[in-house]
Amino acid sequence: MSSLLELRNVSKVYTKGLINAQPTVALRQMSLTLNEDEPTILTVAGESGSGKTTLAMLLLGFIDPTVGEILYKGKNIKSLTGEDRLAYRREVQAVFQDPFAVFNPFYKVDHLLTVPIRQFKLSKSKAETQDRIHEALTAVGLRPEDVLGRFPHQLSGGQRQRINVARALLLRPRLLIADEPVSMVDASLRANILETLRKLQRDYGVSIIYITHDLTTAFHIARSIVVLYRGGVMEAGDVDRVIKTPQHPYTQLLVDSIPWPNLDQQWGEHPIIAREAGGSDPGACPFMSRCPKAMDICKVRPPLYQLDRHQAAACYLHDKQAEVGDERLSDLLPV
Amino acid sequence: MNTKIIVQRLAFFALVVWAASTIVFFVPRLSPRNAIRERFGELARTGGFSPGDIEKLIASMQQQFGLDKPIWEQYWQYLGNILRMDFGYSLSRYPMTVTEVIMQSVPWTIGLLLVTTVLSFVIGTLLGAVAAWPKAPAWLRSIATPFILLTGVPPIIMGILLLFFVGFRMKLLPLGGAYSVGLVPNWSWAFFADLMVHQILPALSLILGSVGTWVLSMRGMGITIQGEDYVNFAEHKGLSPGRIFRDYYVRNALLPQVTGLALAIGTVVTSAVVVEQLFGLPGIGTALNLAIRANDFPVIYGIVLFITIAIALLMLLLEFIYPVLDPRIRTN
Amino acid sequence: MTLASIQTPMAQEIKQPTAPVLVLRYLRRNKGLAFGLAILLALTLFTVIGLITIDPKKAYPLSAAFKQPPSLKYPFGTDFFGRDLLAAMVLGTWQTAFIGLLAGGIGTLVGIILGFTSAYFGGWVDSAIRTICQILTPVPVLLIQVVVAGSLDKRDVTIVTMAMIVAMLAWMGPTLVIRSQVLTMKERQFVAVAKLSGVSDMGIIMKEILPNLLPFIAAAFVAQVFMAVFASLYLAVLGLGPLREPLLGNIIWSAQSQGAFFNGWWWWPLEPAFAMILILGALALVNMGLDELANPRVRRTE
Amino acid sequence: QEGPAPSEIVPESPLPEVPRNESLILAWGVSASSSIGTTNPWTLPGYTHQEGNNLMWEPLMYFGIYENDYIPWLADSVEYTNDDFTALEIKLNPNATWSDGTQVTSADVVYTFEGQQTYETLPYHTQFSNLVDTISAPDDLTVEVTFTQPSPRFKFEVLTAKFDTGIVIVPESWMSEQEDPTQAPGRDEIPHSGPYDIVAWNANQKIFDLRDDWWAVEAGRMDEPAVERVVVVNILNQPIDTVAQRLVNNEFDSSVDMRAQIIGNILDQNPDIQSWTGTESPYGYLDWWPNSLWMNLKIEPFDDARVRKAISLAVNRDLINEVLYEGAEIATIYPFPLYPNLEEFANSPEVKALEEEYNPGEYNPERSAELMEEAGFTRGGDGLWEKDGQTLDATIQAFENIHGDLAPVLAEMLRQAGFDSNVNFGTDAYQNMVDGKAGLYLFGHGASLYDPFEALNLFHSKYAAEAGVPAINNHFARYSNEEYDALLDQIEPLDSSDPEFISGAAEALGVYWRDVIDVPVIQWLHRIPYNHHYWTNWPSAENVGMGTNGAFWAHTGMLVITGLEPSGN
Amino acid sequence: MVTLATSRSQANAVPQSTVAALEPSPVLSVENLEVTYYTDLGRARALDQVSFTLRAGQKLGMVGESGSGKSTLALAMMRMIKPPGRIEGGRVVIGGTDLIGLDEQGMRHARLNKIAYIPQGAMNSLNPVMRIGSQMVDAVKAHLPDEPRSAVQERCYHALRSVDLDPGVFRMYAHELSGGMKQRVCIAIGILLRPSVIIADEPTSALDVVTQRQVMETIDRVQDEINAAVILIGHDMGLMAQFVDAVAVMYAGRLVEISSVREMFTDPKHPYAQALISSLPNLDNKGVFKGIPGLAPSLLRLPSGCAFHPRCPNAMETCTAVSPDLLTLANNRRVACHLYDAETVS
Ligand SMILES: Nc1ncnc2c1ncn2[C@@H]1O[C@H](COP(=O)(O)OP(=O)(O)OP(=O)(O)O)[C@@H](O)[C@H]1O
Ligand SMILES: Nc1ncnc2c1ncn2[C@@H]1O[C@H](COP(=O)(O)OP(=O)(O)OP(=O)(O)O)[C@@H](O)[C@H]1O
Ligand SMILES: [Mg+2]
Ligand SMILES: [Mg+2]
Repeated sequence: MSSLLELRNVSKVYTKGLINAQPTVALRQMSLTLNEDEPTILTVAGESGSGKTTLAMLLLGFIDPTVGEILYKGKNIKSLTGEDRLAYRREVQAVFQDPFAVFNPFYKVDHLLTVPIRQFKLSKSKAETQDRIHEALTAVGLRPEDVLGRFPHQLSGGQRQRINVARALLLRPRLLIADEPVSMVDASLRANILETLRKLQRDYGVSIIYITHDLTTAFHIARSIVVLYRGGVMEAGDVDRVIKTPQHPYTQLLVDSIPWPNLDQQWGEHPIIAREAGGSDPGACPFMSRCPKAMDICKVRPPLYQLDRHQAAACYLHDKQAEVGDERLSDLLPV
Repeated sequence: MNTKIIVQRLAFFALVVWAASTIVFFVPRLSPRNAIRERFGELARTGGFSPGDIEKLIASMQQQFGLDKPIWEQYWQYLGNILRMDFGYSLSRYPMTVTEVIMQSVPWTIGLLLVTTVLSFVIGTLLGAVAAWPKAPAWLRSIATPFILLTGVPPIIMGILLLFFVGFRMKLLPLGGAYSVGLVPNWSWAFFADLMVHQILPALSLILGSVGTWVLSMRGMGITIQGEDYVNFAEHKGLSPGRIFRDYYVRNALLPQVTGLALAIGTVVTSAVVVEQLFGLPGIGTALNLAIRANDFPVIYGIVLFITIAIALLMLLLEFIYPVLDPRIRTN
Repeated sequence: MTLASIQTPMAQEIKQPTAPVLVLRYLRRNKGLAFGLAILLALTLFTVIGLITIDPKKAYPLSAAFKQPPSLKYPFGTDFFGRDLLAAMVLGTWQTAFIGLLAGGIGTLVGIILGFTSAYFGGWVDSAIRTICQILTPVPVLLIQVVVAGSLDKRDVTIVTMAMIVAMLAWMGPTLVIRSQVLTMKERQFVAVAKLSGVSDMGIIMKEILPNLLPFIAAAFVAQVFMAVFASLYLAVLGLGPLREPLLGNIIWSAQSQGAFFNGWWWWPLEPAFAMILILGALALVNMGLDELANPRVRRTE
Repeated sequence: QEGPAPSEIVPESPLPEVPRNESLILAWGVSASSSIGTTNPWTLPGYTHQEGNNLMWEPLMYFGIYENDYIPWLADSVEYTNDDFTALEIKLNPNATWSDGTQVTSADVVYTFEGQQTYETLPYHTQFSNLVDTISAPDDLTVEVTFTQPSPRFKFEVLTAKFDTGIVIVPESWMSEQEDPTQAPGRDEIPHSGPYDIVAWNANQKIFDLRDDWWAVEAGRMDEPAVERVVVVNILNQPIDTVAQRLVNNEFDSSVDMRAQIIGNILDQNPDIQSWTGTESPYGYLDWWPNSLWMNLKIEPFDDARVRKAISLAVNRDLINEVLYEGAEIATIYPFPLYPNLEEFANSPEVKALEEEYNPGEYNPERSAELMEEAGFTRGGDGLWEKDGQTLDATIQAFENIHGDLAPVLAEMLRQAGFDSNVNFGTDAYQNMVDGKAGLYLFGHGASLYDPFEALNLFHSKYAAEAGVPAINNHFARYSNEEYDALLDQIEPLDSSDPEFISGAAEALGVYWRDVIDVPVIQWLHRIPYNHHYWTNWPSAENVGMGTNGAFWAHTGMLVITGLEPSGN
Repeated sequence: MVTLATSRSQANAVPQSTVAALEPSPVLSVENLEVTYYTDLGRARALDQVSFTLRAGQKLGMVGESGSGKSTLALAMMRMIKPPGRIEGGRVVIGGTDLIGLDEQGMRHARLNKIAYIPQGAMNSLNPVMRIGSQMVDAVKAHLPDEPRSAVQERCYHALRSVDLDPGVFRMYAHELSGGMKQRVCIAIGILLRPSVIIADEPTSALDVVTQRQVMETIDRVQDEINAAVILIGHDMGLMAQFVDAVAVMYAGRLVEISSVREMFTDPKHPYAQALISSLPNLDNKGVFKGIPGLAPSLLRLPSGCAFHPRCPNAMETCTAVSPDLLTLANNRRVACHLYDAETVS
């Protein structure tokens, strides 16, 4: 069981601006291993600003960790060269949040698909390129003649989003990081896209990290979940367990706030405590100030407590359970 | 704003002044010309001076101005002098000092530049805002176009045309000079009025062309702002177009415009060099023009430094004013 | 179903209008751009036809009658020095445009290169380039130009060197503009996607970012052309530059120094002044039009 | 670097109102810039007698160039006291007083002369230290000077004020009190002998008010002047046509000199304005500054007389007259102005014969081409002369404000004859002339006024610096020829009325023409507009008055201004 | 005239039958509203004969695919359609006044006063350089120029308190507020003048679930307080299920169905609505995704007949030729589908 991509104790701290330089911990001591031969879908969930995109950018090598290292097949991604680097670029791909921004407005949408084929020398001839593109587009339910040769602004959001997914299909990466790939799409399209993603995992053995704050879709698509709050892991484990029986007060609040399209499942009774402005004590549990069950002990950051083979929560409410080290996070996640 | 920022900005300001003074020191010296000799040449040519042994004279003047020393020594001395705001003597207007030359001419220029810059900024910004404002009446929006065309008229040409047609042919306004011949400057209203009348044409020469540049930039900015959600929302609130225009649209579009203001001074000064000459105004532009012609580099570097410092100071000032205008910067 | 005979009407294809039609339609909406382009087109025609049909010698002194107002023989009149102003205007418009294009082109090109280097690579390179630009910005450019132009050997002062002198200090503006644009541009997701697609840094700059900056580059270029043409006039005013050449600025200024208006030779300064206004004014209009084009908020759907 | 700073002169109390018709408004401004507050003639550079300072300072004598005679002023007489021109006696006018009421005495004159010997920066330092042996004052009104060698031209060139040369007398009492008399600005404190006081001076203008106790009225030199106030307006390089417009509007009573075209139009547009020649061309009087196309004889190819002649043959003087001067006969072949005495010389049979022989005014492109070929030049592809693959550089150094019309035309003429000619109006033009790096210059011969010696002396070998070495005192030709030197040395001690002088000078002029040391192009005219709207009795060809030239800015300008009469408007 | 009978508002716990019996006249009635965008490629009919009514206190959800004309409808009701769009016809009647017929001045007055709009991009809907307070005050001043200062201020404070914001926000700038707070400020502005109709266009699509819930609860409470009718635009059926009384479904510029929320979720009538509902994720049916096959039509080339017919599993021949009208079924439901031609009640 060799690891494809591994985060080792990674933290990312932003020191914003020159004025009132106040560090933001966007990600705190994250360890995560994605294995090459165990394709899975992992959801990273959490509210806005919890560090989801930061995690994605770290995995993609677009930003450098403040602490810790990121390994691709055992090698630090910063020191990758030549072949390895190209392989890493090829095998770790992303579908980004904003379906419009990923297109270069100067080019027709074909650009998005032809460039990787050319750069990674995926095809030997023009005809083969065309075939591959057609194949990928058809796989996401688009008629090639409907979309090719158009400019991005001439397509609908759903079409654009699907071309993005088609790009991922085309490349058949080992790991696909999908950052809110459906946040701007309406319900029916959302279903289509997620279905495509799942097929990708199932049929081609692609691991997917699905980043979202929408737990309904997470629930449906993923196998496991990591819930982040202000850069720290609050709860992690099997998606069914975490969503159906959340144990961390934050997860509970989150799950409680999901607007289920179900008339019998009303928004819960958990009152929402407003998020106070500014940063809280960095040493404390990040959720403490909003937590209805906050205790004195919460002033010290809680470790993860193992609740089940596939569930753990960072909350003193469960301090009877065994602690799990941050670095063992991956063990909690079913594949 | 904390002290760190202030120190940083001040340090940058110092750097700009140092760099500018160094450029200004070396560039004129790159030219193989000899200012003192040219001064005598000028005098000889106009007959104002009949030469004795010019070479001896020149040597003695060189010594007096320290020009016979090695250039690095001159440079260090020069930097020291700048710290003391002492630019030495004018070569062509000896025994006047550079500071005196500047002080004599600055008031004329400041008045003119202040008025023209402010006027063209205000008019241009308003017209630009209107030009991008779809609710404005069409005729008002179309005023912008001629002004944009006018940006193609260099101020000096504008000045020539105005002088001839308005000044000479129509005899509406004086043909030059800072004030009427024979008046002695004083603090009376009559003098002030006379002064103003003499500034109209020079000011117009500078304004007419530069309004367009403000129109252009404001219009560009306005177009962007116009699509902003908050402008739409203001409309949803049922505000009158006038209020939306003022508080939501202009106020936001204005911010980048203000940054341009400091930079514009540089261009305006350049134009002033030629316009002041055209109108016979004894301002800093004329002084610089004369100094350039006479290769009077103490005066050149004095004036250039003065302008550079003034612009850098304005930019510095804007750095500090900007947060006042834009609350986002204030707290961020 | 009784309506079996009714055929399922095919959704009729939307006809995408042809490119020229779209351009024309766009120009109809963007009147400033249209007007500006029309003037430029007219000037280009004037110059090109002129250059083909006119003897360039006539643009220099002592080649025609003296001080003739416009007439059939000399449609644009002649000047104090005996140039045929029609020829002078043709050549002068071309030379002025040439200086503007060359100086503007070089300044913009250097600005693009530095701006990209600065923004894309960041770090000390960025700090250095940015600081230099900011330091140079408040230094009056004209002065430096005057000194440099003044120290050149007269025979070296040609249209080309003149353009070079102007270009010398014409890059800071574009550098700063391009830099800030690239900075925002490189945060755009399509750059990240290109990286994921294995595109090299150079490829990203040239193929992904640069094309999107064209409107900004065009605007910076127009601004530089302005500066160049103004500078060529100011250098003429200061007695520098290739004075024999019928550059528009040179003609205007030599007319002015001969008191052309006062002496009643109005056509002499007015013609080149008018041409200069047309060139620059048209560019300003085009600039304004591009402004609108570059702004996706107002760029109307096609 | 300490020194009393010159600065604006601001009247302490408001100046008395002087009506426009008692004021004289003159548009002027030296082309560089003036050192405001500097009224002390010894503060150099900085002081100039122009811009109205000539109203404060007076010389021993003036010279009336058109009367061809001296005008005694502070001195009643200045006479050589021996035949070989080695001793000279000055008798001062007993009435002459300074503005502080004290008398102008021999002590002031001695102080003035000794100062020239002492201070290197003063304009006649060389003459005084080379020529003057002793200076003494036997009494209050007498000064005696002896020379180390015959100095027949010292009285005229140095002691007499005319045009822009000559010495003015300064007050010993005030000057000797100054720490450094060559650096004291003077301002409105310095006692002076002239008719006007400076009352205000800033960058815009300079105002002089008439003194009511001017000695010259009592001494009978002059009537009480009518001009109560003189305002010298600094036009600060304002374009000349704008100045012309302001004249037309009667804003100014007179101004700097103008180009032919412009003054013609001024006269057309305002009938009150007249020129030296009334409303007729050429409008101006002759200045002492005939312009030549100078050549640097120390660099190739201008060291070749054939090339110089070829250039001379390319100059079409008729066209110059026609194009630039509306047909007025301005083009010249002489290196000196044709003032009465000099015109006489030019018309002498000796000179006429030489003119016949060398034909210096000839325009002949074919001959020019022949000479160039003879000199080894061939025409390149562009029709321009070249040798060894190098195109001949015929860039003309010139000054835009005075040669703006002539230089481009001249350059074009050379170009038509195949010379790669261009004009450099840059501010470095003068420097290029001095340094001798360039080949061709447009410059005047500011030398002879009375006899041709000074003009011819410009080309004496003793002034011929090598190329690249600064040429002293505008001796740009760098010509050296022993034959020529001998001729000059021979006539130097002679008075100009001496027949030997005339034949020697003619012979030297012949050499000048033969060798084409430079190419004389035009006489220099001063076309000054005189506005009769408020003032009359302006000088003119018909009304030469004391015979001085008509420039109000020259040393003799004081005589012009004090001679004006109100027109009654 | 059709009125929707259901109301879920806890506050007015009046039995449904009573509501129906009282039959209060509607506060809002939209009749045959039509909007067209004139583009280079042709005319796009973004709203086609849209009609519905709303009573005070009612909450209507407006759903439909992207580009189906939801925002256009909102803007048309505010009369804020900008070129190249144009309102081609129809009426928007509030309290007896037809907004479409008003002059500029009158319309300006009606905005916020009668009909308020809570924008989609609340993030950017506040002027960054003005204090929140000034932006509230100028809104009041524009409508009630004579109200004394203190009263205006009290009104603003009250509005802020209604949306659970500290009155301190009055003195703050937009960038000092979080996304949820900004959204609530917009709501506060929307209720300043107690309008009878509030349109909220995807007010929470940019917010995370927790904040979204907070905001929706706020709207709910505020609406109760002033008893306004609310139109909630969005495509999140979950949100609709949690919030509204009735749902209107749009497809290609037309209203295709209006039903009470319960009927919509349990028994959608229009095939498109059916597909929409069946594509919804649920806790119980994990792993089943059923999107609607095919693509939404371009407004520029609408299929003939019913615009949905190319994607409709039940398409009949009539559907390709005849565009179905919005007809009233039993229970006051309205559907535009030929399947129900027979069930129409008049
Ligand atoms: N470039 C940056 N500079 C400074 N701070 C940053 C930067 N990028 C992100 N942050 C901060 O880091 C934290 C985590 O941001 P991140 O973008 O990862 O959140 P997210 O979970 O993706 O949120 P969202 O759901 O809004 O996309 C936030 O507090 C954010 O403000
Ligand atoms: N300014 C415009 N110019 C041209 N067409 C427009 C314009 N604005 C909207 N449209 C068209 O009108 C139709 C309806 O757009 P609208 O914004 O109302 O949709 P929506 O239902 O709000 O979609 P979304 O769910 O994406 O917000 C779309 O097909 C759109 O392309
Ligand atoms: Mg994110
Ligand atoms: Mg919408």
